[in-house]
Amino acid sequence: MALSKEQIAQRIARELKDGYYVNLGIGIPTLVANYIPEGVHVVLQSENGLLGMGPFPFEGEEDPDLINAGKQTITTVQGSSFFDSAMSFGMIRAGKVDLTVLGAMEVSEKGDIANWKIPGKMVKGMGGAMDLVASAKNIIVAMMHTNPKGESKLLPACHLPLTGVGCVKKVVTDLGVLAITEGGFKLLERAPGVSVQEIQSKTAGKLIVEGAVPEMVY
Amino acid sequence: MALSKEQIAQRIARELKDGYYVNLGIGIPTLVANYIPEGVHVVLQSENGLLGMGPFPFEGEEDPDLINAGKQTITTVQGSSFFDSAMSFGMIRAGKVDLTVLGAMEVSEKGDIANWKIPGKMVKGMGGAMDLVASAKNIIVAMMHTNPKGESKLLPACHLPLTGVGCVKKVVTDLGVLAITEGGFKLLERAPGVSVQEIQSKTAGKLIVEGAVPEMVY
Amino acid sequence: MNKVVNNADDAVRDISDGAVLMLGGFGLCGIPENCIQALVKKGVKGLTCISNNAGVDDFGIGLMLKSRQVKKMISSYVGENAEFERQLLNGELEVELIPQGTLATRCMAAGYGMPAIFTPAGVGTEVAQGKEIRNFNGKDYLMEYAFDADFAIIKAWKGDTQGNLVFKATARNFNPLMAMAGKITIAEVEELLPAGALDPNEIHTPGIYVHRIFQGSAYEKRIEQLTIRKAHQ
Amino acid sequence: MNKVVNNADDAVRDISDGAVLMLGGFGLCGIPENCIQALVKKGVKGLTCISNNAGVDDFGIGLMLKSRQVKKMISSYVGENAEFERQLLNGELEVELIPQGTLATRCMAAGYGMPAIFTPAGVGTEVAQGKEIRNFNGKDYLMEYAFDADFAIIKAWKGDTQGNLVFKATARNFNPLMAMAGKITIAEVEELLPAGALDPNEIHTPGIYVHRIFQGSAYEKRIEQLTIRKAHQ
Repeated sequence: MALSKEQIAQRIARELKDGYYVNLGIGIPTLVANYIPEGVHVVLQSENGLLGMGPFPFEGEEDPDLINAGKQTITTVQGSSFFDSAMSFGMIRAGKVDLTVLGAMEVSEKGDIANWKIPGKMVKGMGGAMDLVASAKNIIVAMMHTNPKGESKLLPACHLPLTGVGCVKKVVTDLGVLAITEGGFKLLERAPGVSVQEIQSKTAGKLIVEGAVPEMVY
Repeated sequence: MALSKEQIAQRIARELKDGYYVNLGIGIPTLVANYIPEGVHVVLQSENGLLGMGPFPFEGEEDPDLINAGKQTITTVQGSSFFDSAMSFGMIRAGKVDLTVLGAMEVSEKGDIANWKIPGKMVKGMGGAMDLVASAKNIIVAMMHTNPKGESKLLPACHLPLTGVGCVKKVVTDLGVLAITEGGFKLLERAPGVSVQEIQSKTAGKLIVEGAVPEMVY
Repeated sequence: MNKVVNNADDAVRDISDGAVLMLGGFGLCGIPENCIQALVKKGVKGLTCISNNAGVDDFGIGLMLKSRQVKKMISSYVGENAEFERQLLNGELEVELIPQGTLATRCMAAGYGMPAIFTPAGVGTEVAQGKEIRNFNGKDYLMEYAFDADFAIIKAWKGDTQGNLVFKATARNFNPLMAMAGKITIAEVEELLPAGALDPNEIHTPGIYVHRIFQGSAYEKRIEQLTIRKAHQ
Repeated sequence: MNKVVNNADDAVRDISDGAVLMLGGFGLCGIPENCIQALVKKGVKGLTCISNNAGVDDFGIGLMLKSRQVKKMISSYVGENAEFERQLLNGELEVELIPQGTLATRCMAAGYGMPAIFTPAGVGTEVAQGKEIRNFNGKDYLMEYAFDADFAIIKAWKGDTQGNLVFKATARNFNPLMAMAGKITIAEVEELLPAGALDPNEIHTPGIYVHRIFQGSAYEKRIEQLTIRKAHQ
């Protein structure tokens, strides 16, 4: 069975290592914070100027001066710090953030990503996405394997305007976990009960399957 | 009579305008702070990271964490702020400092300045001088008109390695006040009792004398 | 050295048609509410606004859009604004979208007297079109220019009469960067204090960058996305 | 996320011969006294030291010079040091003198992931030799590269177990810039606090930049130029 969005987030959370500084994008990536493994301590960066982002506030405790990059009210954890947007993107650019998780409309087998613009539709802007993908050392994309029309979002090359080139390291979809390798998407894990064949049929880009592909355990 | 160092500083202090942010170099320029005219409020910048430098501390009140760019113990005035060296030179580079006063070994009639290196002698370094002269909007040089050998320090072109090019706006020496103009050093004022002739004889660069040159009043 | 002006009207008095403005804030967080209202009241037109976002329909820069005062927006994200969309699709408004880190760093560059900076953001994308690309240590970077704004209009938490500023939490965002970058910088603060009241170690924006300051009033501080958790979650 | 190490010896344990170090401080103000002593004790050689100054004969980096551990100094001002002069004149020491603002900004550039910056400092002087000159808006600038240092060794006033730092007065100077710039950043602090003890609004260096932190001891904090005024002046 294909993973739920929560399960995608849960799977990505297993990529977190103790001591990581992590930037989580809007959507599924935000949910990753709910599944940080026991014993793993990570610090969440919000690119509007915060290290040490905590959970959403309890009702009545929200502070309009304290939001995340998705403009949601948030809290801080102990040891947090605030800074301006230049320092925030400075630390991103300098590779100080260990892991970036973000959503995408399309990912290519070369690791290109498109997630900001659909020609003919109103463009809202790239926000910080282009900075993040251009600089992060380790980028994981969280997305559905196919779009609402059932078309693959894992492509030989992106059709949509690019956000970044050759930057994605791994893709976690509702169907599986795939690494971007020199030869294309290498299938690392399947969602429980999802066959390699199904993944193959929904992956337009080059898929590499080596040996038996393990099933995720939830 | 030629001016004393104190008098040179006193004369330069008359150039200060209310609201100015001012950087004073080591030596005679430092003395300028003692002669800030009544009713004129300026803020002194120290390029090691302070706006709002105050006088030297009273004995026993010195703080090793609070020094000026000459490494002297200092104090702060109300409204002061500390910042790092990048911001300090950032504000200098962005032209936020209204006036910079510094010493020199040589000044050319084109406004070039040499004040950091004598070939054959141990070089101590340029410190912040090159940054200051390259960026400051208004640079006044405070120096003796001649060197200890009696040679003019106001030259057609500097002999010593340059600190900056075409940057000096005004020179105040023990003999007079001179503006750098397109044609050369324009004599604006004479020290009390010092003749135009004497200044002419001690100025190797092109000297411009227009009409009667007023004598400074002390 | 007293930089205090009476109010927002006084602070924006000489902003005229066609001016290039920087406006601090991220979404509706840390925006100069009082000055925006004064600009709407003043009715100045043809403005170019450099601001990370464009407000919402009835607040923030959205108010200036509604009264058709903005000719061009330079932002990283302009969603959440129907009037913006309408004007853009009708060709009544120009928009230049640039990566958020590039926006921040171009402000900083202006404040630090650096005419241009290098960033990898946008390499290989349409953002790179027409820009100089340069390779350092095997990686491509775009050369991006410092902004050149007539006025920076920002909001701080506390300030003093000499223009020193302190920001609160994520309301800091672009505010200190724009403060450094404006030819004239106008700061509105929630609390205006006498010089000497702020600890010099804790000042985020030294007063040298600020030309006018006033204590704002009636801050709404609207929340764009109120998100809470249940007590028993 | 606990970055605390026991002491200076532990903090500098893996600094080996030939390493490139950044050392914070301005003169003797805000220097990492404990780490310098540990480096002298460790006897590591052939170091390149990026630091605004070179200490004095018997303190600061001067101690490392005396024990012949420094191959090259990259500084803006190296006066006040007879041993330095002796080694330099004998050709035992290399020195690269660069303008102070360039030094600071090259540190910042490294911390901000910017491979190069532009500054007018040094245009038309020998500092410009061999460097790319570029004209922006009628003014010439030198292109200067970000530093690439193996370790940044800095001193802060207060710090917490997650590496967040606060500096005091002008002891801030190059410290926060170098903190951002080192591949490995080691911070010694006068007072080490638990995470959460520092106000997040008042942190100068966020912990993300700091890899190791410890509470230093026996700070001498020597004054280089004690200058006082008379009570009746």
